[in-house]
Order: sequence, then C-alpha cells, then structure tokens
Amino acid sequence: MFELPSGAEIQGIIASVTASVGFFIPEIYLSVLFMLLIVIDLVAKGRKNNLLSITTLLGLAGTLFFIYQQNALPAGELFFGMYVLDKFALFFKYFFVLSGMLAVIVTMSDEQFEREVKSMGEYYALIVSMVIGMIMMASSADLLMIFLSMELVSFTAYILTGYFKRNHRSSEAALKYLVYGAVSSGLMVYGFSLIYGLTAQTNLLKISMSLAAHGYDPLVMILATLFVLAGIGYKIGAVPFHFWSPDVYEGAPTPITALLSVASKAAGVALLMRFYYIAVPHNVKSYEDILGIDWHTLLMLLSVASMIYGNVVALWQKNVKRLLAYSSIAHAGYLLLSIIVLDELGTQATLFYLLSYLLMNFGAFYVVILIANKTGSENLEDYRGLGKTMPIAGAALTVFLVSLVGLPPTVGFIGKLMIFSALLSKGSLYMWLALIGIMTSVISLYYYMLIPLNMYLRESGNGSDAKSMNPGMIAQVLMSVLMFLTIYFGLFFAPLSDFARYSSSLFGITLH
Amino acid sequence: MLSLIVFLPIIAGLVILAVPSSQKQIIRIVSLLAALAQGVLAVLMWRGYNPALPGITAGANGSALGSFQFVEKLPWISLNLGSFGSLNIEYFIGVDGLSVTMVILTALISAIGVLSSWTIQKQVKGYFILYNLLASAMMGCFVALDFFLFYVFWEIMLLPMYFLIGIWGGPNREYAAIKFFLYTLFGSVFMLLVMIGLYFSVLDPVTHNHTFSLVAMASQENYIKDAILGPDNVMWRYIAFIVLFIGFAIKVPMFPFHTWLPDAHVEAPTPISVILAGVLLKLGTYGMLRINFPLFPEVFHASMYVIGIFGAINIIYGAFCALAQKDLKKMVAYSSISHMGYVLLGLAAGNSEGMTGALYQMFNHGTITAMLFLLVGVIYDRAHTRQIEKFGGLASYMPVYAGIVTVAWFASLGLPGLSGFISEAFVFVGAFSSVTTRYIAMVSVLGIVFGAAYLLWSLQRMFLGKRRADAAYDLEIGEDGHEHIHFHDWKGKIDLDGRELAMLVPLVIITIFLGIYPMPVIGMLTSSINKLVQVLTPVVLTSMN
Amino acid sequence: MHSLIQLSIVVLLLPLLSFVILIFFNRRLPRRGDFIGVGILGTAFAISAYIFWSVVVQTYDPAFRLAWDFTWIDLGNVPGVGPLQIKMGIVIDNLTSIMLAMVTLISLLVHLYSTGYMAGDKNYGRYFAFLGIFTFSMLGIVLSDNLFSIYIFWELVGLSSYLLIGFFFEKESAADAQKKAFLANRVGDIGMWLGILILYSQFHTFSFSEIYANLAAGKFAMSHAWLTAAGILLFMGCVGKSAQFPLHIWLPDAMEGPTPVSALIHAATMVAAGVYFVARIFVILTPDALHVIAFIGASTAFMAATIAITQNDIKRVLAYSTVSQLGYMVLGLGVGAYSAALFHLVTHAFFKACLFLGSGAIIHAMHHEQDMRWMGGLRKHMPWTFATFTLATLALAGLPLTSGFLSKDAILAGAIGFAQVEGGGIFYLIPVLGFFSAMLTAFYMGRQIWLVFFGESRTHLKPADPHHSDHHAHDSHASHSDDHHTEHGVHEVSWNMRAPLVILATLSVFFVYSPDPLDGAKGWFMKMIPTPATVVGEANHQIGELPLGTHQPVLAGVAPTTEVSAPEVAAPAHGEAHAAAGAEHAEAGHHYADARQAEIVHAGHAAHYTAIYISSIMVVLGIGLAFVVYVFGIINPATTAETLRPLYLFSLNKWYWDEIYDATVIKGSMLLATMLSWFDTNVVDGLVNGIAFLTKKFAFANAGFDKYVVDGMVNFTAFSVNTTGALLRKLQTGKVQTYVVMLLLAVFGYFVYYYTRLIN
Amino acid sequence: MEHLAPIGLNHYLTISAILLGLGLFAVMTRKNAIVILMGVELILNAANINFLAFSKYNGGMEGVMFSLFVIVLAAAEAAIALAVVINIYKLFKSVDVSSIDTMKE
Repeated sequence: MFELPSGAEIQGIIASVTASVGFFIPEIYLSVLFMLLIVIDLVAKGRKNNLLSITTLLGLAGTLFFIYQQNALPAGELFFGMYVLDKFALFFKYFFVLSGMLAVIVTMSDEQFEREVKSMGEYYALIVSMVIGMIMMASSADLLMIFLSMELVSFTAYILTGYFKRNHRSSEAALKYLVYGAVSSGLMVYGFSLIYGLTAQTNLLKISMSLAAHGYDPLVMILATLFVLAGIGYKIGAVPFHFWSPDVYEGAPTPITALLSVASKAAGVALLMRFYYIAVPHNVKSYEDILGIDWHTLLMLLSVASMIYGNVVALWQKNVKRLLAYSSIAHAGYLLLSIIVLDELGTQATLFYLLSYLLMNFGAFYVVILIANKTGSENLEDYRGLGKTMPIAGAALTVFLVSLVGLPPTVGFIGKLMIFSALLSKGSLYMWLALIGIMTSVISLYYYMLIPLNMYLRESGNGSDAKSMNPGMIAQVLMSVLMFLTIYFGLFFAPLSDFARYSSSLFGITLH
Repeated sequence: MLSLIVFLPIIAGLVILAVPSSQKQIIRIVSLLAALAQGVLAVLMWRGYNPALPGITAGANGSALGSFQFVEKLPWISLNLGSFGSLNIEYFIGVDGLSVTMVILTALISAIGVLSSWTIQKQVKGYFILYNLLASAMMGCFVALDFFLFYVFWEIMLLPMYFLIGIWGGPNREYAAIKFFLYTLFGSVFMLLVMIGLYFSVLDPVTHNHTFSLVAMASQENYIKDAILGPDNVMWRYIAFIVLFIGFAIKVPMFPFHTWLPDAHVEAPTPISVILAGVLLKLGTYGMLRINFPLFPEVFHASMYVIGIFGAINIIYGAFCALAQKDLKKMVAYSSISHMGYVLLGLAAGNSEGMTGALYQMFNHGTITAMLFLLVGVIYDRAHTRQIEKFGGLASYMPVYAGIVTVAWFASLGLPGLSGFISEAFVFVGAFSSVTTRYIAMVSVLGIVFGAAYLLWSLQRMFLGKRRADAAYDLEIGEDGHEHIHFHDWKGKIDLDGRELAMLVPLVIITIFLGIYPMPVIGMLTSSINKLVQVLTPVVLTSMN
Repeated sequence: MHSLIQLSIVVLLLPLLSFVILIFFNRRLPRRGDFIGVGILGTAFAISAYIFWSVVVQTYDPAFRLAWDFTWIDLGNVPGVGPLQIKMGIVIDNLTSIMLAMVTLISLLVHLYSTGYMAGDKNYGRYFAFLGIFTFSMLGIVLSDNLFSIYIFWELVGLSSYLLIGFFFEKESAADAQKKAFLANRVGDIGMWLGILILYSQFHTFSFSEIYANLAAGKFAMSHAWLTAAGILLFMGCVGKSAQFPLHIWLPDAMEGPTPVSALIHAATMVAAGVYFVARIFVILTPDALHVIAFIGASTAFMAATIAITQNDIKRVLAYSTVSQLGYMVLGLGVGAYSAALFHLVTHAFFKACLFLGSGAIIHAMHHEQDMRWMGGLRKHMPWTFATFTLATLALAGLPLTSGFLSKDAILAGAIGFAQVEGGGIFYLIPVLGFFSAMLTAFYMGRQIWLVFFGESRTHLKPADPHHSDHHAHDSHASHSDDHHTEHGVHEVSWNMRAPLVILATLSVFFVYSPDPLDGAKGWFMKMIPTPATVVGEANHQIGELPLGTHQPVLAGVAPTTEVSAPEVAAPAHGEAHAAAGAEHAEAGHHYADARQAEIVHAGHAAHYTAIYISSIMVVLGIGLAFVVYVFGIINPATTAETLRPLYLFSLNKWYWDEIYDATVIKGSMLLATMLSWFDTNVVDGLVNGIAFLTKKFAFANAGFDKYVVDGMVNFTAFSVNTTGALLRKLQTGKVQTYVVMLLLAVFGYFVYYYTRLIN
Repeated sequence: MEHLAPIGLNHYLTISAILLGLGLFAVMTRKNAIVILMGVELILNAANINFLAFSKYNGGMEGVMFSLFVIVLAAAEAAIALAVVINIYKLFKSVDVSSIDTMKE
C-alpha cells in the first residue's frame, strides 16, 4: 500500500530528527527530571518528602536556564512539522515551568497533604510530567501532537486531582474530571478525524492552506469545528464547556486547583490561539461564506457567556475555592476577549493577562491554603476576623482579589487595560464586548469583596489570636513578595508587557 | 514639591507600618505631622502660584506642559506597541486654577480629618494607614494631568474608603461600604473604556504618539479625525461624554445616582464623613471640569440644559429630602446633595460667572460641610444618637457648640458674609445669565428657601426651646444653682474641648473670611476659568466644515 | 476718598465692632459691656448727625450725590464680556444721610432703653451684640451703591432679625417666630434675587448707577415684560422685609422678641428697609410694576388695619398697625408719590418706635402682661409714658399738627392724583382703601389708648392662667415675685427708658419737618427728596421691544431734554458727574422724564387739600367711633362682636392667613418632603440599587447575601443579576452525566445555529 | 451482488457515526461508571475508524499513525480510569455516577 522509504530518505529522516533534538532540550531535560524523581522516590522511600520537593524545585529552576538558551534559536519547525519552536512557545515554556514551581512551593506549605497522604511519592513527578505536557501543548503544530500532549496533561491532572485517595471530594472530583475529560477529548479527536478527512493533513499550517485552496463541505466543517472547540473549551474552562471545573476545583488538592486554573487554562489558551490563528484560514476573503462557521462569532459567544456566567454564579458561592473556580471561568472569558481581536496587540494582551493571572491567582490560592492550614476550612464564614489574626495573609489576599477584580494599582488592572485596549483599538467594532467585560467586572467586585468583608468587617467567633495563627516566616515572606510583585507590576508593568509583546510572534503567520 | 504633597501621607503610612500597633499616640502624631507638613507645603504652593497663567490646555507655544505650574513630568511607562506606535504613560502632575484650590482644600480637610480621628480607638494602626493612603490618592487625583495616572489615583481611593467605612463605621456599615464601592466602581469602569478610546484618538502634538496626557486631550486639534473618539465619530463622542459624565456624576452625587451617599455618610465614622463630603464629592465635579467638559466641548455645549436640569433637581430634591430626615447626619448628607446641585448648575451655565461660582462652591462646600459633619460628630460622641428629636434646648447648655453650629448652619444656608453665599450667588448669576439655563435658575432659587427651611428647623428642634421629655441627656442642678447638662457615659468636657475647637475654629475663620473677601480663592480661579470657558465655547470641528 | 465717605464707613463699621467685642467678651466685661454698645452707637449717631448736617442742612441740594467704590471680586477677562469686576461701594445722597441719622438715632435710643428693659437677662451682653450686628446690617443697606451689597446686607438684616426675634429661644413660640420670620423673608428674597439676576444678566453689573445708565440708554435686550418682572421681583424683597401682603404673616409673630427690638427692627428700621429699597430702584419700575406695587400696598394697609381693630395684645395691635402703615408707604411708592412715601417712612419710624418703646414700658411695668383687656388706668401711674404714647398715637392716627398727618396726607393726595391720571375706575380703589384704613387706624389706636390708660385697672379680671410658668419664660429675667397681678407693682419706668420716649415723641411733631402744619411739601424733607426721573418711563416703553441698534435715535428723539445720565455712560465716575446732572435737574424744576410721572405729581399737588379734608373726616370718624364704643359705651364691643361674629372672627384670626399658609405651603412642603424622602429610599434606591422587598421574599436568597447585598441592592439590576446567578447555578447539578449532556446540548445548539445559517 | 455498492468511504463514516452516537448514548444514560468508560472507548474508536478510512481514501500515513496513538492513549486512559473508579468504589461503596454529587451548584 505504502512505498517504503529508501535508505537515503531514512538517512534524511534520522538527520532531521537528530537536528530537531537540539531544539528539544528543555523537554528532554524535564523528562529526565521526571524519571529522576521516580527513582528518588523509590530510593528514598520513607524519608522526609522535602528531598523530592526541593529536587523538583531545583530541577524546574534549571529548566528555565535551558529555555533561556532557546531564546537565541530561530523560530522553526521540528520533527517534520509536529512541533514548533517560536517566541510564543517559549513564553509558555517559561510560564508553565514557573507555574510548576509555584505549585511545588504552594504544595510544600499545604498541611493537608500531611493529613491526607502518607507519602508524596509520585506527586512531584506528576507535576513535572504535567508541565511537560503543557509545554508540548503550547508548542504543538500538528493535530496528533496536540492530541498527545493534551492527553498527557489530562491524565496527570486526573491523577493529581484524585491524589487524596481517602478524601471523598478529591476522588469524586477525579471521577468527574475523568469522565468529562474523556468525553471531551473523545469528541475532539473525532473532530480531528473529520478535519483530517477534509484536508488529508494533520499539520495546522497545511490544514489552513488546504482549506483555503480547496474548500470543503461546510456541514462537516461545522461538526469538526464544534467538536474541536469542545475539546479546547474544556481545557480553558469556558462556558458552556466549563461544567467540570467548579467541582474539580473544589475537590482537588488546592495546589492542583491553582495549577489547573492557571497553567492548564493557559495551555488551553495557547492551543486555542495556535489553532485559531494558524489552522483557520483568515486570509481568504470570503471564508465566512465557504466555511459556514465563523470562529469569530463562536469565540465571542463563548467569551460573553463565560464572563456573565462565571461572575453571576460566583455571587452565590460560600466556599472560597469554589468561588475562585467560578472566577476562573469568568477569567477565561476575559482571556478570550483579546484572542478574538486576532492581532499583535490582542496577543500581547492575552499573554500579559496570563502573566498577571499567574501572579494573582497563585497568590490567592496560596493564601487560601495558608488559611486552611490554620482554620481547616475553606468556607467564607470561617474567614471572619482573619484580618486581625493573620494580618499579612489578609492584606495579601485582599491585594490579590483586588487584582482579580482589575483595580489599580495592581497587575490585574493592567491586564484588563490591555485587553480593553486591544478591543478598542479596532474602533467601535468590539465596543459591546468591552462593555460586557466592564459590567461583569463590576459584578465580580461584589463576590471578591465578600472575602475581605468577612476577614475585616466581621469579628471571628472563636478566640484565636495572632500567635496561634502565624503561618510561619517563609510563608509570610513569600506572600509579601507575591503581593509586592502584584502591585509593582501594576505600577511598572513595562517589563511584563515588553516580554508579552516580544513573545507574541507565532511561527507560520504574521500578525498585524 | 507637588510630588511631596501627594506622597507625604503615603510615606507617613509606611512609617506607621513600622510602628507597633500598641503605640497609638505615635501613630496619630505621625499622621498629624504628615498632614500638617502637607498643609504647609500646600500653603507654600499657594503663595508661589501665579494666578495669571491659565492652564487647562497646552500653552500658546504648543508646549505640552501647557501653562501649568509646579509641573513634574517623568516618563513612567514606555512600551512599544508595534503598529500602534509606542504607549507612553507619564508621571505628569501639575496644577492650574482648577486644581490649586482643591489641593489646598484637600490638605486642609486631611489635617482636620486626622484631628477628628483622634477618638478612633479600634485598630488605630490599620485606620491611619488606610487614611493616609486615601489622603494621598485624593491629592493625586487633583494634580494628575495624565489620564492614566488620574484613573489610578481615582481607583486607589475606593479600597481604603471601603474599609474605612466598613470597619470603623456604624451598625449598617457593611451594606453602606459595599454600596459605596459598587456604585463608584460602576461609574469608574466605564471611564476606563473612555480613557482607552481617547488614547487611541489623540496624538501628542510633539511626539506624534498616542498619549494619555489630559493636556493634549484638551486641545481638539490633537484628535485623529476618524478615530473612535475623533471628531468624525459624533455618536461615540456623545456616548463617551455621557458615560464619563455618569461616572463623575455618581461621585458628585447627582440624582438619581445619589443613593449611596446618605448610607455612606450615616454609617461612616465622623472623619470619613468629613473627607467624603469635604473632598471626595468634589472629585466628581473636578473630573467634569478637568476631563469631561474640555475633552468633549461640543457635547458639553449640547448637554448644558440637561446638566442644568439635573443640577436643579439635586438642589430642590436634596433640600426636600433633607427636610424630611430625622437623623441629623442624614439631613446633612442630603444637604450635601442639594449643595452639590449648585455646582452642577454653575457648570451647566458654561460661563465664567457660573463656573467661578461652581468652583468656589466646591471649595466652600468642602469647608462648610466638613464643619457640619464635625459638629454632628461632636454631638454623636456625647449622646450616641443623632436623632434630631432626641435633643432640644442645647443652646442653653452648650453655648459655644451652639454658636459654631449657628455659624455653620447659616453658612450652609448661604447667608451673606459667609463663604457659601458668594458661591451660590455666582452660580445663580451665571446660570441666569446663560440663556440655556435661565429658567432652570429661576426654579432653582427655590432651593434657597427650602435650604433655609430644613436647616432652621433642625436648628430649632435641637438647640432652641427646652429639653424634651425623651432627650438623650439629663439635666442636673449644679452647685451654682444653674441647670447643667449631663450625657450618660460621656466623661469629657460638655461643651467643645480643645481638640474640637482646633478642628472647627480654622474652618469657621475660613468660612467667614472667604465670605467677606473671596479673592484669595477666586483670584486663583479666574484666568483658568476664563480659559476653560473659551475652550468650551462651541468649536466648529474640522469635519463639520 | 471724600471725608464724608470715610466717615460713613466708620459709621458702618462701628456697630460691627460693637458686635465683635460683645459676642466674644461680654462675659468678661463689667455690666456685660452694655456701655460699649451704647457708647459706640452714640459715636455712630454723632458722626451720622454730622453727615446729616453737612449734606442736608449745609449743602441743601436735592441732587447731592457722593459715591465711592472698590473692586471686590475681579473675574478677569471674561470671554464674551471683557474685563469684569464686581464692585462694592458707598453712595451718599440726601436720602442716605437722612436714613443714616434716623437709623443710628433710633438704634441709640433703643440701646439706651434696653439697658433698663433688659437688665438682669442672662444673655444681656449677647443682646447688645445682636443689636450691634443689626445696626451694622441696616446701615449697610442704607449705604450700598449696588444691588449685590444691598442683597448681602438685606440677608444680614434677616439674620439679625432672626437672632433678635428668637432671643428668648427657650420659648417655643419665639423659636417658631424667628424661623417664620427668616423663611418669609427668604421667600421675598428669592424674588428680589431673581430681579437682580435679570438686571445683571443684561448689563453684567450690580451697580445702581450703571444699571440706570444702561437702562436709560435702552440697552435692555430682553422684552419689556422682563423689565416689569424685574421690578416686581425686586419689589418681592420689599414684600418680605416690609411685611406686605402676602408675606406679612411674620411680623406680628416677630413680637415674640424683646420689645425694644420690636421698636428698632419691626417698626422703625428693618421693615422700612423694604420701602427704602423700592425707593432706590424706583427709577427702573415700569408703570405696570408700579400698579402692582400700589395695589399690594393698598390691600396691605387695609387688611392689616382691619385685623388690628380686634387684637388684644398691645404689641400685636402695634404690629398690625405697622404692617398697615408700611402698606401706606408702599402704596405711596406705587402711585408715584415717592417723596411722600419716604417722608412717611421717616415720620413713622419715629412715632412707631415711640409707641413700641412706650408699650415696652407698659409691659415692663405690668410685669410682662401684654393683654390690653387686663390693663387700664395706667395714665395715673405712668404719666410720661402716657403723654408720649398719646402724642405718638395722634401722629399715627394722622391728626393735624403731627408729623404723621403731613406724610400720610401727602401719600393720600398722591393716591388721588394717581387715580385721576390713570383714568379712575379700579384705580380709585387705592385712595379709597387708603382713606378707609386711615379711619380704622384712628379707631384702633383710640381703642388702645382707652383700654390701656383710661378706666380702672382690670388686672384682677384676668382668668387664672394654667400655663403660669410661660410668663416667666417670656423674659427670663422676670424672676420677680408672684404678686404681679396686683396693681401696686405698676410704676413709671426709669430715666433711661423715659428719655428715648420723650425724644421720639418730640420728633413726631410737625415743625421738625415742615413749617406748615398742613403741607409737608413745604418742608425740607420733601424738597430734599424729589421724585427721581424714571429710566423706563413711557419713552422707553416702546423701545424695549424694538430691535437692537435702533434705541439711540428713538430715545434722542423722544426725550431730548431728560437727564438720562448720558454723561455717566461715557464716564462712570459716579460722584461729580451725577451730582452735576442732578443739579441741572434741580435748576430745571420738576421736569420729569416721562409725561405720566409728571402728571401724577401735578395731580397729587392738586389733590392736596382734597386729601386733607377727606382724611381729617376719616380720622375724626375713627376716633369718634372709638369714643362711642369705649368711652361712652354706646355700642357694646362684646355684643357687636357677637352680632358680626363672622367678621369679628375673620379679623381676630388675622384673615386666617396663618392657617391658610399652614394648610397649603407648610403642610404641602412637608408632605412633599416626606413623599420625596420615601421616594428616595424606596424608589430611587430601589430602582438603581435594588427592590428590597422582592428580594427578601425571594425564597432561595441565603441569609448573608440577603443581608448585605440584596437588602439594599434590591433594585432591578442587582436583583436580576442575583436571580440569574441563582438560576444558572442550578445547572451545576453535581452529576457528571448532566455535565456531559450540557456539553452535547451546547454543541448541538451551536450546530443547529450554524446549520440554519448555512442552509439560509 | 452487484446491487450492493462497493464498500466506500461513506460506509466507514456511517459506522463511525453510529459508534459515536452509541458511545455518547452510553455516557449519558448508563449509571455504572465502568459502562460509561466503555462508552468513551466507543467514541475513541469511532474516531479511529474515521482516521483509518480517511487515511485509506485520502492517502498518507497520518491517519494510521493517529489511530495507533489513539489506541495507546485509550489504554492508558482506561488504566487511570479503572484506578479512579476502584477508589471511588472503596469510598462511596458504589460506582453509580449519578449518586456521586456531593459537590454541586
């Protein structure tokens, strides 16, 4: 059926692969780290788990060095177009490694792990593998690669979500996540198969060219698009593909919630951007006519629904983690806003928003963990009076929440500013989107402020004092640093913004 | 120097951060020193201010600084945005006639607020940190000449205010605090959109980059014709104007966006009420003068009538609502609404007399209402109630207090010889002289009568006559055979004590002095206002030719 | 600066100094500092007398005018107007110097009198301080050269009146009265303020001379109706301050203040300020405006007189008589009898002050008994008071040989002349009401004299008073013994209270003002205060409606001979220029700017003797009636009152004005306030913020949320947001299969949407 | 058998669509977690059929590769899923997914 490749071709393939490996060092390094962690876990069984966490932290930090080295490399395809290396991918490599590190740090402070599980075992290894998966998601340029990396992320996420095996909520979350995730990815891969059928291609760039050149059956395209969107939407947690997220976020160990809400969502965003920017042929003038489906409207609907739904339903939450889960749905909506603009400024805004979201959301979850360590609860009512007993935690959480609302002088404000700037740079075209974004962020103020309201405006029922509630020196320093950064980048955001702009170039297309 | 004025309170806040929370007196003194130093600097600035320079827009020679004074302009953020050129945000502050008096007012009210905060006992450290943050933000708003900077200061005010009302407020404080927060945020987020729209519509005349500079934005020739808020986009310019106006009107507060104010005032502790009424409300009208009107002069011109009507509604509606109040503080809060209506009416007149009146009224309302709230606080501290019918005959027992109340009340009702009169008079003079608002002015004068009605009535019920049967205090026959008043758990002096006098007497003196000789304030306004009126007179936009 | 100007400034500021010293330091001074008040007022009067001497006696020029001003507020180079300055200044002319002397004199006398009357009051020092600030404000009105500063002092007079009426603030009725006085005045003031605004909006100046010059030059760009409106609105200030119908209600209540205050403020000066102000703006009043003024004056005079005949409180009778007399003055101005009206202002000030001080002496002697029904027979105990009081009464009633006769007749003569010129008909109502009121005046004053001074003491007839303590509260220094029901406590007052009575009574005799006891026009006063030429007369009547630019020629054609102050337009150096123009006017005799004005004056002169005859008959009738009723007892007042019960009650209850205002304006305002307040809390707050009650009923609103957001945020917006949230969250069932169904539904929904789009 | 059309692309696609439908139906309606997972397998296999069919009719090896990887991942997924389900059974004593809804709204 197929022609076997000749020797020369095989030589060429080997040479190409070897060459590609040179562009693949961070991923390889991380894989080594992953295996190392498993080995350490086996060898150092029974010892204190700090060894694992420190190794992970150092290992991830080391990755940053390799990623940094890739800055010098030119943008290009690897492994026969399966994989790309460009500034955009690099951004996400940094991003995921950083969020991995933050997740590790946050885990180290979380006392729930000591209560729930005997050994941290493969936990850190799984985090590393999730980071690998996410990095690959952001770098994939081929349907196959997309599918593989997404499943890698999903599988590790399932396990991590259910990591507290004896905890009902954690296990339930894992089950829900698994079922929902499996169906979503099943649909997506079915959609992939339809796209493959239409274009005979799996490479995004080639798909785009094929679609533009040959046209296709619109009905099939609609189905394919919707199936693919279901898969990506599930990763992003955008309405109406968000249903898994509140339950999973609530049930999962808090560091994993943070990782899912930030990194996994970012990976979805990266994938969406690459898919939307590259695979959908934008340069065909009448593409809306022949496509029968326009992504543009679709994403707008998704975005608006997410912003409204997330913010409105969050009003009713009494569990802080669940509240933040709904808030993360809303933030998915904000992220989508600037993707819709589909230009350089929009890309920059998205990337900037992700960075700010990393800072503030991880910060918020970190404080939530510290508070849960002391109070053993994530319920809103149990936050009463914490402003007095845990002053730094209270202040930090307030700053993070203010940043999530998008008020100056925090980085969250600049994020919103960039998004709305991107929208308004197109004149009045997207004004209504900006208006919805603005209105919903006012709504969000109410539920975010419920937390400071409980912490500061109400007195706690029990007589706990500041001494017994002290979260420890390291935690205080870390919170302070995150709080400082949130404000600092709110006032002097040029470095982040420049970085986001520098990273807003995707291989294969030019954005204007 | 201007930066120092703005950031002194924040520096004080940082110092306080380092002071252990048990050292309440040190914390208070640090705040007081900062406020006083700020006041001294403000006075120095006032002395050094040249009233001949108008400000408002760029100077005649096209200098981007305009004829602003005490200008400090530093690059703050500079970003390359590719096809959108470079994003330049500047730390650009300075004063002109519109802001210089407000700076002085802010410094004055901040210092008085610190004195008034002396009685705060709960979480003193946190209180003063937030207080100082608020003071800095307010000052920053008045001097910012970069829209971005303005917006940052504007929003920074919200959070401290939320906590100051929410933690140190009255029984219903949570509700009042979140209401204040939501309302004002609702107003300001739309401002964000307009700000972005303006950014894309305006080019700096010198660098030809997009800019946030309010000075550049105030000159219509800097607008890109077909940009979203450029002269061609009439509809969006109207929408932007309305949106901005509502944002500022919420702060003023203008009917029907005023309902947060009575709640916030009733729940807020005295010093916060003072700040709120004395300075924060002015930010609304200041924003209109600085941003809303000069940036959209043709829209302003078209909407003068509507603004005037809202002003009249504020005046009369506020007065009527005040008349019906049983809680003294609520009455004063509604009187604020009524008095801010004069400011709106003066602005709507769009001529020099009206605008002068409006700006002068902003200053006077700041001092007079601060006085009113301080006085309400004095009686509340003693009697723990503000219900008007729980008092009666106080004039016999607290003569000094009654005397100052009389001055304040009459200042509020616009008695000549006290500063409030001149500003109200000029508002009416301006509004009547403008054909647009003539009939509105004729209706609004009713406010003079009803203003007098509720103030005199409350004065009578609380201070005149004799003690009522259910009064919040007892009478005792003293050793000298005279009746003395006795509050249930008040240990301090019955009549005003030294600290209270130190807050009130300067305000009384200012009120009287400026009522007799207003030029120290008006003299600083006139050139700016005349220039502003010129800017606002309808310009024929290039596209309309 | 002219030395007279400097002196007048000193006069103006001296009472203020008295106020400042006394308000802050009265408790630290011996005798609470009353000597400072008296001393300062003495000085002020001395200087005023000097000014009066220099201006009226020495110069003796009807057109004397001296002006000085300074820039008070500089508005810079105003777009559309040019350099704009608000000026304050002082003008001295004959009227000013007369008023200055009159005000300081009466104030001095009242100060002196009060040292006796108010002795022992616990706020004695403060009382003198308040008198000081009142005198300052009143002098400010007199000296002002522009509308703005008049308005300022006008309001300050309102304030000092407020403070003095409510001097016994512990008494609820006093507190009510002071509030009522201030508010009624404010109502008048807003009219006045609008009038000022109309004039300012045209000329961008408040100065009288500039406004007149501009008006004379026909620069008034609005329609003529606006000018009439301006006049009527300015007159509203007078309606308030001079207690004209329909704002007269405050003055009788103002009698709650100490009696010397009533004499100073509510008889002689403050209420006269309204008339003075109308005189100042007389030249801009259009004929239509003057008609309104005349009718209001006439009806006030009549109405107050009818009320006064049934009042029992000695001060209330005087108060209504004051209202009635002020009605005469306003009537006089309205009919164009300018000089006569001002003449009456001055004469009335003296004799009415005398009456009030006299009544104060009586009240003082009677231990704060004010009801005439329980007086009687005081003639024997208080001869000085009786003599002066009677003399002043005769002046008020308008019997020949008194000052009141001269001035009242001049007004009535003017009224007759006016009615003739205007063509009779309804306009005859004005003199008719005037004469009828004169008869009533004579009647009620006769009644008063008889009830108070003649007959036997009726103190014992007084029914036991359940509110006994109220009398103590009235004047809190009245902590005398309980025996104030007995007659032996009544005795003549001390010298410091007697002297003012004598001085004032002396000033109520004709020779002070005119050598001819029958004709005031022969006196110096009428000569020195001639009717000024109108700037809006018939000549300008048409001009107001002509398009701009045609004014000058028309004006020049119609009224070439008038002293239209043309020089002033070019060179607004007020003093000399105006004086020169005025002098020319005086030389030319009574040449009036428009025919109407001249005709009225001439007709008034012609009607002089007619007026004398009629009014004398009327006065005699009135006094005769009083004798018939009270002295001879031919008609029993009680049975008459029974017979005419509706009329009697109508008069006794002051035409029910208080009740009418209470039912309409006050109740209406309060109702509106309550409604708006309710509206504010429930509707505005509800709509913008939330509809609370709906949300409260909302079944699944949980407690915390309900309490903190919904409660207030119940409006439509928050409500719908919350509801949406509450409904949407129900989608999150917790069952993973539902989630999958939702996912598929979403995909299916999108598919249907796009598929329909595709096939279309 | 000439009246039977030769097996073409549409036949494969139809089979695949039916499989997909069955899979989704199973996921939506079955209570047992294991059966739900079997439904997921059906969905994945529907995709596999598509890939192979398209690979055959469009040419190119991508589809074949894709289906291979899908099979592998399906196996991995099944392993994880079974572990999770067993754990659920231990905790909840049931594998009825509709009864596992402690977290909602």
